Amino acid sequence: MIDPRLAVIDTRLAGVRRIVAVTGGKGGIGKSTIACLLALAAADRGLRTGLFDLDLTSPTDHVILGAPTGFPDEEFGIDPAMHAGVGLMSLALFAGSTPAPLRGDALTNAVLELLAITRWGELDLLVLDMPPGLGDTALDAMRFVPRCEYLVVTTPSTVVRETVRRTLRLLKERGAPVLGLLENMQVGESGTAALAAEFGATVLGSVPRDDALEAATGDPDALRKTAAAAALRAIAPL
Amino acid sequence: MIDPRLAVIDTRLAGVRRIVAVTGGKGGIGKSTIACLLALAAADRGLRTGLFDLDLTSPTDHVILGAPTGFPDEEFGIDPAMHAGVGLMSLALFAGSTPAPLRGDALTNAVLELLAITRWGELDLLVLDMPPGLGDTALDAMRFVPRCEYLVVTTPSTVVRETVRRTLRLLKERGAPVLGLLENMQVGESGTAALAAEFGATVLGSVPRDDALEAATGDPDALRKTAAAAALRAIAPL
Amino acid sequence: MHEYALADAVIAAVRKTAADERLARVLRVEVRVGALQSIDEHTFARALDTVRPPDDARFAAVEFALSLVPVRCRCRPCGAEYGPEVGAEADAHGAEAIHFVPELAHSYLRCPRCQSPDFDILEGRGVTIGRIEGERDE
Amino acid sequence: MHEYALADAVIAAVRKTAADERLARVLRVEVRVGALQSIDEHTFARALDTVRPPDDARFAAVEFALSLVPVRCRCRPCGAEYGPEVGAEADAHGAEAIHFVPELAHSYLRCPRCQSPDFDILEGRGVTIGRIEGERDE
Ligand SMILES: Nc1ncnc2c1ncn2[C@@H]1O[C@H](COP(=O)(O)OP(=O)(O)O)[C@@H](O)[C@H]1O
Ligand SMILES: Nc1ncnc2c1ncn2[C@@H]1O[C@H](COP(=O)(O)OP(=O)(O)O)[C@@H](O)[C@H]1O
Ligand SMILES: [Mg+2]
Ligand SMILES: [Mg+2]
Ligand SMILES: [Mg+2]
Ligand SMILES: [Mg+2]
Ligand code: NI
Ligand code: NI
Ligand SMILES: [Zn+2]
Ligand SMILES: [Zn+2]
Repeated sequence: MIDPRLAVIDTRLAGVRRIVAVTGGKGGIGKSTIACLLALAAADRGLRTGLFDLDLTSPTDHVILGAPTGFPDEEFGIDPAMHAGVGLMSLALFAGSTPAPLRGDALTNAVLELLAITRWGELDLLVLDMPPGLGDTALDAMRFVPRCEYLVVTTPSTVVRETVRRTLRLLKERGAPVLGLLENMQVGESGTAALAAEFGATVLGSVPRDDALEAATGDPDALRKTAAAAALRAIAPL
Repeated sequence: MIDPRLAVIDTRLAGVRRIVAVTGGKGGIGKSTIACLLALAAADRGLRTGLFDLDLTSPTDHVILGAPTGFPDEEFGIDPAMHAGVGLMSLALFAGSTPAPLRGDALTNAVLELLAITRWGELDLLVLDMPPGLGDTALDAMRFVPRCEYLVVTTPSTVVRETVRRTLRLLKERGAPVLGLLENMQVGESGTAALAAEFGATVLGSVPRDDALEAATGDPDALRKTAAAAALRAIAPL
Repeated sequence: MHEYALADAVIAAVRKTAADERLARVLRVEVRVGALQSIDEHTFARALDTVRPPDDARFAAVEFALSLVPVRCRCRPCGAEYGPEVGAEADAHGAEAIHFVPELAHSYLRCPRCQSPDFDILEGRGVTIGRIEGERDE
Repeated sequence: MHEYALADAVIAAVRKTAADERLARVLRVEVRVGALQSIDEHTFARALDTVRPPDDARFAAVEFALSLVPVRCRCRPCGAEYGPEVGAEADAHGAEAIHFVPELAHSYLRCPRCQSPDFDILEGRGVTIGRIEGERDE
């Protein structure tokens, strides 16, 4: 029994120049926020940009960007939903806010299916928004998209650093390219520089804690105007 | 082929009066913080209390409580590690900060194994600290510990509410007992009351955003003295 | 018609096997279509014909033997084994969601005995390839 | 000696089967011990004897047929199938961690071909029960 999807992933991603996974291993550190701001920043620079929400049981990129859900266009595959200049793929396009309780095998199958049928076309940048944890999707990204580069988000919190360290150890062990650490919700001195040094990784810079993000949720133009977006634009590794 | 572990779970939990899962579906909303503060508050009231860190790939309860890692005592099973009056079980006791990349089946097997060999003994309260997402562990808790009551953490954030709603929908559909919603990191008006009303759930109350938690991480006595701990004690459903 | 993307994947996989096995001609390919995805067999056969590389002599005489695989699920909490009828059990939206991503069965289908969404899909999920028959030039 | 907890689980499962099947006497229980957990067979046999309910006549003559199941793993990224030797490949701490929770193999063992921690444990993980033989009073 051959799984035909495995044979076509590289073809589907052939037109994508660069793939960046926004990760960290921990929830609530702003991976999705940074992924969305990064995608917006790239699109604003004129880069053809895609965003793939891989937090399959808790997708939020459509909420952050204010993208309407609804079935994507289908013709020779499915097209990412264009919104605010970014092509979005998310399980929420299909299921809205209906819960999708998915065990590991189902996560892998859903990722494989979307990789096999999504027509990203020609892109300068595809951003993968990773779920928390070192589970099926983290392993599947390494397996199915080996050329993916990792932007590791962290925050100035001890428990966050403890968790991010696990992700960094795994990425380093597997030889996955780490673009660098991004300190989100920065509020002063922190252990991020030390954590980066521990793994020979770069600190890309900081995005401040910005309570204006909350009100800007769902509104790309408002998001673009936040201090967080400005800080990210200044350090985005594009 | 019979899995013997399934037959012994109820025996292992027979001496536990009450099981409360701290959940929410979203990462970074303070599930682990609330779970630890709840366990400390219960122990301080003289309740015999256990804490089971079910965020298997990103365990943090040992970091929050400052519990040393190291193999648990083994004799007719394994004993939770007593720390600050709370009996802790966590994969970190065995693996420290070594990453444990676990796919779904492995998560289920690890939970089953720990349920089968841990001797909780006589407890008034066992707190389950749930991982983010609606994945294997969320489903396994419903399957293996059906009498578990759910304390649902949320925060005043739109993306968090969107995610917590999925968890509430699933719990409600399955008829799982929801103790109520706890709004963490409260900073003023929010949509928590509306979310609770949507599911006929109680709002237990709020725990304020308390930046003193960071410095108290790893120190149970300092944790007990935070405003967050005081707020939780006032509303804890014990 | 996202079926073309799946047909395309089948062709890619067959080409890969043909290359790996150094086949001069691929004669017959068993393609199993899981009923969960509600893919119409005729549509899929046409899609396979459309995306087949027209100028690759190795595929000039290939026959795609399609078969529909019924869905078998097993419920984790109650152990029931059952074969859901997507068309009858999910609403139109749910059925279309499952058509695109079969795992959304966990959003729109339930165990008939205990109503749990926590089931394993044992068979009949999506498109897989069985035997590939061909000839080498020797 | 956390082996007693596992032995206890075996007894609980056998009692349950005996009750479900209305067995008057349980005569033979196949117990498969996965090599991954590095459980000593003699220790485990003794544990089974210790936790066996002494005043339950149904178990007076039971024989536990223990067998050790070798570990088989398959690597997801590279497909290699292999049988790790926990004692030789993990350090003492890792081996003990795996002894308690076999899934920690993903922390302490690696695919010998590509060094990935992303493998499935096909066989030889932990303790399972095979055939249970007994008699009814009829
Ligand atoms: N720099 C920031 N300042 C303030 N709030 C932030 C910042 N980054 C993210 N947040 C907020 O934190 C919460 C979690 O962010 P999210 O991007 O969903 O994290 P993750 O994807 O890592 O789970 C959201 O409410 C988000 O608006
Ligand atoms: N009430 C609060 N005020 C301020 N920070 C908090 C509060 N609750 C949690 N935090 C912080 O938020 C971060 C995430 O908390 P954590 O308990 O790990 O969340 P989860 O378990 O949901 O992922 C930690 O740095 C924690 O100290
Ligand atoms: Mg996210
Ligand atoms: Mg269309
Ligand atoms: Mg947590
Ligand atoms: Mg001891
Ligand atoms: Ni279609
Ligand atoms: Ni032992
Ligand atoms: Zn069922
Ligand atoms: Zn390998």
